[in-house]
Amino acid sequence: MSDNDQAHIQEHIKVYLTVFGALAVLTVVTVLASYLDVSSTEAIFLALAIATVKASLVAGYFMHLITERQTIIYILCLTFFFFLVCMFLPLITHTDHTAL
Amino acid sequence: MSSDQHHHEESFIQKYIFSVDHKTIGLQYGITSLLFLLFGFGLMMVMRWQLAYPETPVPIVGWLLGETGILLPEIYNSLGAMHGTIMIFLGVVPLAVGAFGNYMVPLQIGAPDMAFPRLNAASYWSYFIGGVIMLSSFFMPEGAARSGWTSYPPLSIFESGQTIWLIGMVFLITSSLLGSMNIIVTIVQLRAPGLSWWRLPLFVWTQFVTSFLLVLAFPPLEAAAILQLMDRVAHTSFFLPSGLVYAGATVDVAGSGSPLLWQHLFWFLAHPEVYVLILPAMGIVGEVLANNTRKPLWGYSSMVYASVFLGFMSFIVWAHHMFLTGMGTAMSAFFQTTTMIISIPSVVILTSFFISLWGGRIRFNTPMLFALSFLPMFGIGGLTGLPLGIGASDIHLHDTYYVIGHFHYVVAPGTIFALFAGIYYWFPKITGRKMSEALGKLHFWPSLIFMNGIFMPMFIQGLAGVSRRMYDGGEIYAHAQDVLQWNEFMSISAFLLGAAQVPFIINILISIFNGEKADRNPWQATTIEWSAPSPPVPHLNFEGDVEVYRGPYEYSVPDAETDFLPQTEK
Amino acid sequence: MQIPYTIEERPETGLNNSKLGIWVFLASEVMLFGGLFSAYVFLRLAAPEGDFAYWGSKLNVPLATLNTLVLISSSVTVIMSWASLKLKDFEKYKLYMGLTLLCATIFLVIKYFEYTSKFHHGYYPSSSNFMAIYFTLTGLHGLHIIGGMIVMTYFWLPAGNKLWHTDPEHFTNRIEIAGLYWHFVDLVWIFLFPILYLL
Amino acid sequence: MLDILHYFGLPVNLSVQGAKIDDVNVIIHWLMLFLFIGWGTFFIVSLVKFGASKNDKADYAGVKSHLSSALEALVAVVEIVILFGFAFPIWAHRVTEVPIPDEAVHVRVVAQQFAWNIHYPGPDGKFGSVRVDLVDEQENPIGLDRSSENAADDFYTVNQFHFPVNKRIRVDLSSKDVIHNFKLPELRVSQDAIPGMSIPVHFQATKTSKEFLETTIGTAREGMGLEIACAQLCGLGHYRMKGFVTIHDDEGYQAWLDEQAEYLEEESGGDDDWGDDDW
Ligand code: HEA
Ligand code: HEA
Ligand code: CUA
Ligand SMILES: [Cu+2]
Repeated sequence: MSDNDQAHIQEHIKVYLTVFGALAVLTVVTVLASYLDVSSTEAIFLALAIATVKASLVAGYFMHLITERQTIIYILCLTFFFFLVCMFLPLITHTDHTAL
Repeated sequence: MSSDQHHHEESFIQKYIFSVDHKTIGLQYGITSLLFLLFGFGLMMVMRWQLAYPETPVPIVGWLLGETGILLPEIYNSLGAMHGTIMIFLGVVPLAVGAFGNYMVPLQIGAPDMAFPRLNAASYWSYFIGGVIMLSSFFMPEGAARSGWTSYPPLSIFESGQTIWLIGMVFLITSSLLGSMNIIVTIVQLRAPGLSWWRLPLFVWTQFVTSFLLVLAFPPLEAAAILQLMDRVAHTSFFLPSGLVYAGATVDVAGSGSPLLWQHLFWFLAHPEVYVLILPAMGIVGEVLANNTRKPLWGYSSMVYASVFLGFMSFIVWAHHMFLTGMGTAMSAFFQTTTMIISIPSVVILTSFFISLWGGRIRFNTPMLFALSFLPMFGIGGLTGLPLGIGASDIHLHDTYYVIGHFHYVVAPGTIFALFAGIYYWFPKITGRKMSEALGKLHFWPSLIFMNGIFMPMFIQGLAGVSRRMYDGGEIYAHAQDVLQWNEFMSISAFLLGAAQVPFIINILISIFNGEKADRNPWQATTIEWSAPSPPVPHLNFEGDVEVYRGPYEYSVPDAETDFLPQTEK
Repeated sequence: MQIPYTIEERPETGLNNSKLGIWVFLASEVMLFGGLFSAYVFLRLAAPEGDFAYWGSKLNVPLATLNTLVLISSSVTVIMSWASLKLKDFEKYKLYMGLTLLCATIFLVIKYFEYTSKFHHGYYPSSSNFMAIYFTLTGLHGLHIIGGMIVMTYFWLPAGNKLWHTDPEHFTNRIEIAGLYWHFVDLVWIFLFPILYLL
Repeated sequence: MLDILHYFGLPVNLSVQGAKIDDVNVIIHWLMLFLFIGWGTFFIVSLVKFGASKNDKADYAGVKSHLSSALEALVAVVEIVILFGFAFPIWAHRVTEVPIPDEAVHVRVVAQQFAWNIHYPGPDGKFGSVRVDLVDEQENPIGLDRSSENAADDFYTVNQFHFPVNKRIRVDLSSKDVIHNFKLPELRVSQDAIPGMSIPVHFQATKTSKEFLETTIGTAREGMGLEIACAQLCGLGHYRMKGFVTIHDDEGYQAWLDEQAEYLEEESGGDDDWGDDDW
């Protein structure tokens, strides 16, 4: 491994620690936000938004997705699409059933 | 590569039982799944006896069913559920993906093995355990599952035997996940030099799409199975609404669950699953067709696109199994439309197969006969899917024998025939010997006739409105009277179909030891597996390095010396 | 037998086999939890008004917050252990891996206290649909933690890390793969935490 | 031309909306037949023409025309026509044009293993309330609360479904235990009965049972009337979960209603304590 690589990893480590800080802060923020007096739709939206940001940080930096190869990105896009389809399933049932 | 010392030292167990060689695992898969197919068929023959001659003692195996030898309604339901489960999850999928996928994919892409050999073995053993669990349920005090292969709650929560079924399913799902991950990685990573995506045989493409279906569609069913297990074991009520009264007593659970949740999660898998059954079959048919027409497959690239599109669409049509659950206009319109859309790629694939025949020099050997008959049989099955996919006509046809007829045409004379074609076609590669043509034809013609004898009358019964899963075949219903006489006809056809498998079994047993010796390329085929010795080198497949120079189906190239140009020859 | 691209990358894809393999596996895990989340949404929509919030309020938010932090920390330590291997610092690797395992254990212990306190108060999966989905989701997540721990313990113990001395690159690779899995488990928790405890 | 399916088992249709359902069904079967014959002919011709014994040199390029794409497009077009012309409107009629109770004869059907309970609102046209805890398999299978408003004149039958011809009928369908399917084959009605849900179905018969029975004379089902079939696996008695359907003319229906009212009078002694155990 060259020195260049070494420096590279050191660089990475700094990023990891920053991300860690951000995650910790966001965790506290979600908890605090849950005590806010907002309507339940807003609360859901807020909590999921924060969770999504946190998840993106983990996926993007810890799992190196932001620099990952195309093959993997494609597979994940496909998966994400089907994930959405799966989440679409309760919604369609509840908006479009003749008796529920 | 130092493999030579390697396999000399292997013990019997390493070599045949806990082998990590994809060929051995493929064979293990193949043998186990064929036995399961035979067993699943056996269950169905018992049921068909009851349908033809309600409440008369079952011959031969009657003693297993209790003193009277009569099949009881609850056992009928068990056998039905297990027939469906075994045929699909323990028979066809393991044969198509586990056996053919495992054995042929690495060979067809010029790889020495699967990407993860040990995971591959784990996949087989997980399947094996799942199979043993499923079989053992027949001997449990509770008996085998009896709520249909679809296991709709609340029935499945109340009926006995379901717990074992769920546990078995978890193993089978795990097995499929491991297997298909492996196939995906193998195809992406281990293609021989020169083998670009557009040079892949159709079979590899279909395996690739199939594996994606398994990887992405099976987990939601696994989730659902876990929830159902919780409902049964921990008395939760994921699938139980409030206010149930079962067998005279109110059901004491928290309630406010929904039976529809299961149906959604189940069909989210089970619809893609049906394409898991058909795509590898189409792949095999493509291989056999190209080889025996001695010309390239017509519209190869559109077939590839169609398969990919088919796989993609199969995730968004699932609710066509649920039209009658009280669906509103928007949802039904959506799913009717997607269902009609998904029929188009099938039409594209089938049409390309037909057109491939035109201008060929067709050899009518046994694999070709099976592959050819796949086409109209799948055609009938696929076409009869259309009235089911239209909500309005499905009102009359839902859950009747029409549905049974529809899907058996695609899975039995469709997929099973394609798998037979694959067995006859690749047998020389696997064993170094050819199967007997005479016995093969003796297997083919009766099978074709009796398959139709069983399933064609089902459309008539279905149009008459006769429900499926009827213990007496509809005998007590007035509206079934006009079509009741078919029951006996269908059952006799089924028994004769059973008899027609005897030449096949004999053929396999005889040919392994005494079949005509085959060299490495007995069919003068082009794809890569035929450049390996028959059988291929253990743990290595090929004797030397493989390099690929052309597309998969270069038959009858103008000005070439032979009528086929193997992919691996310069 | 030599399978190509177990360690080195296939030039076309830039990936080795196990990297691709773990991502395909994670894709299937996404769908597994997708199915369960979908069930959660389904039941929440079907539940009587306020039912989920009512039962949700019975959970212990401070403990869960602590657990979230523990799990996030374990994600960092696991990636640090991989980075240490990249820097050829095996001792650091042992340290960070040990910390990861410690975090995982703390997580499970806290979970154990949470569960027993629920049982103690008479809340079981059968008490309500919320409790049912809570126990199922966290239970399954817990199983994933245990699975990850088994693998990582193996790589931590001498028997598992023998490979480091013969083939460091292969070993680093394995740790990376294990790490990817572990981050995923963390990621699932990041969603479980708000939907179960906070909403 | 349009009744081809009747030669293949399809029973006569006895309902207004059934005619439309049969239309789509027949049209789509013609499409299927057309495709099957078209492709089949091509298939047979290819096999005969290009057998190895007839043709000793295969053609590398094969068919060059792209007629097949046009055919595929044609299939798609026909499917679209069927969807928009028939399937969607029929479905919309089925789920959105459910008659309100006043416009139709309104009954509730509660399925259970293995019987159909049919709950009539009685002369007032309004249903009394039902409660799960009142369910008693022998005496009160639907858990009718006789003390509730509108309940006094309610009556129910087990497996006997009577309704008048040429009137819109609305059935609110539910189930006590597992999923069943309420199927009236000759009326082209089929709907899952799902516990926890109450799903409306509606239809209008065009013939009385008597008229129908006359058409069956000389066939295998002579003398056998109409029935409710269960079309969803619901346990070991699924195959014998059969109800009987009688379609009356107006007078006949009224007479039957009066008869039921009389029974109710006799059985309950005019009291309101039907749900009680001391009955
Ligand atoms: C391999 C399996 C397989 C395949 C490929 C299909 C393919 C299709 N299926 Fe099928 N289906 C099942 C297996 C399969 N199905 C099973 C197992 C069930 C029942 C499950 C249960 O309830 O237990 C079922 C049930 C089922 C239903 C639910 C019915 C009900 O319960 O009410 C529906 C409804 O839409 C449907 C539709 C379709 C459609 C539109 C296709 C389309 O993809 C078909 C497209 C194909 C074509 C359109 C044919 C094209 C061919 C030609 C044009 C050439 C023809 C000419 C000649 C051959 C000469 N299927
Ligand atoms: C892949 C799926 C598959 C296959 C191949 C089959 C094959 C067959 N099926 Fe089945 N069937 C289902 C899936 C399948 N079925 C499902 C899902 C259901 C619904 C269950 C439910 O209601 O829940 C069903 C239901 C079902 C019913 C309806 C039962 C009812 O509703 O009450 C009937 C009735 O006749 C039937 C018949 C048959 C017959 C006669 C065959 C024959 O075609 C069988 C042919 C079999 C062979 C030809 C075996 C070949 C193997 C060998 C010869 C082995 C050789 C061995 C060695 C060499 C070692 N099936
Ligand atoms: Cu009720 Cu089947
Ligand atoms: Cu389907």
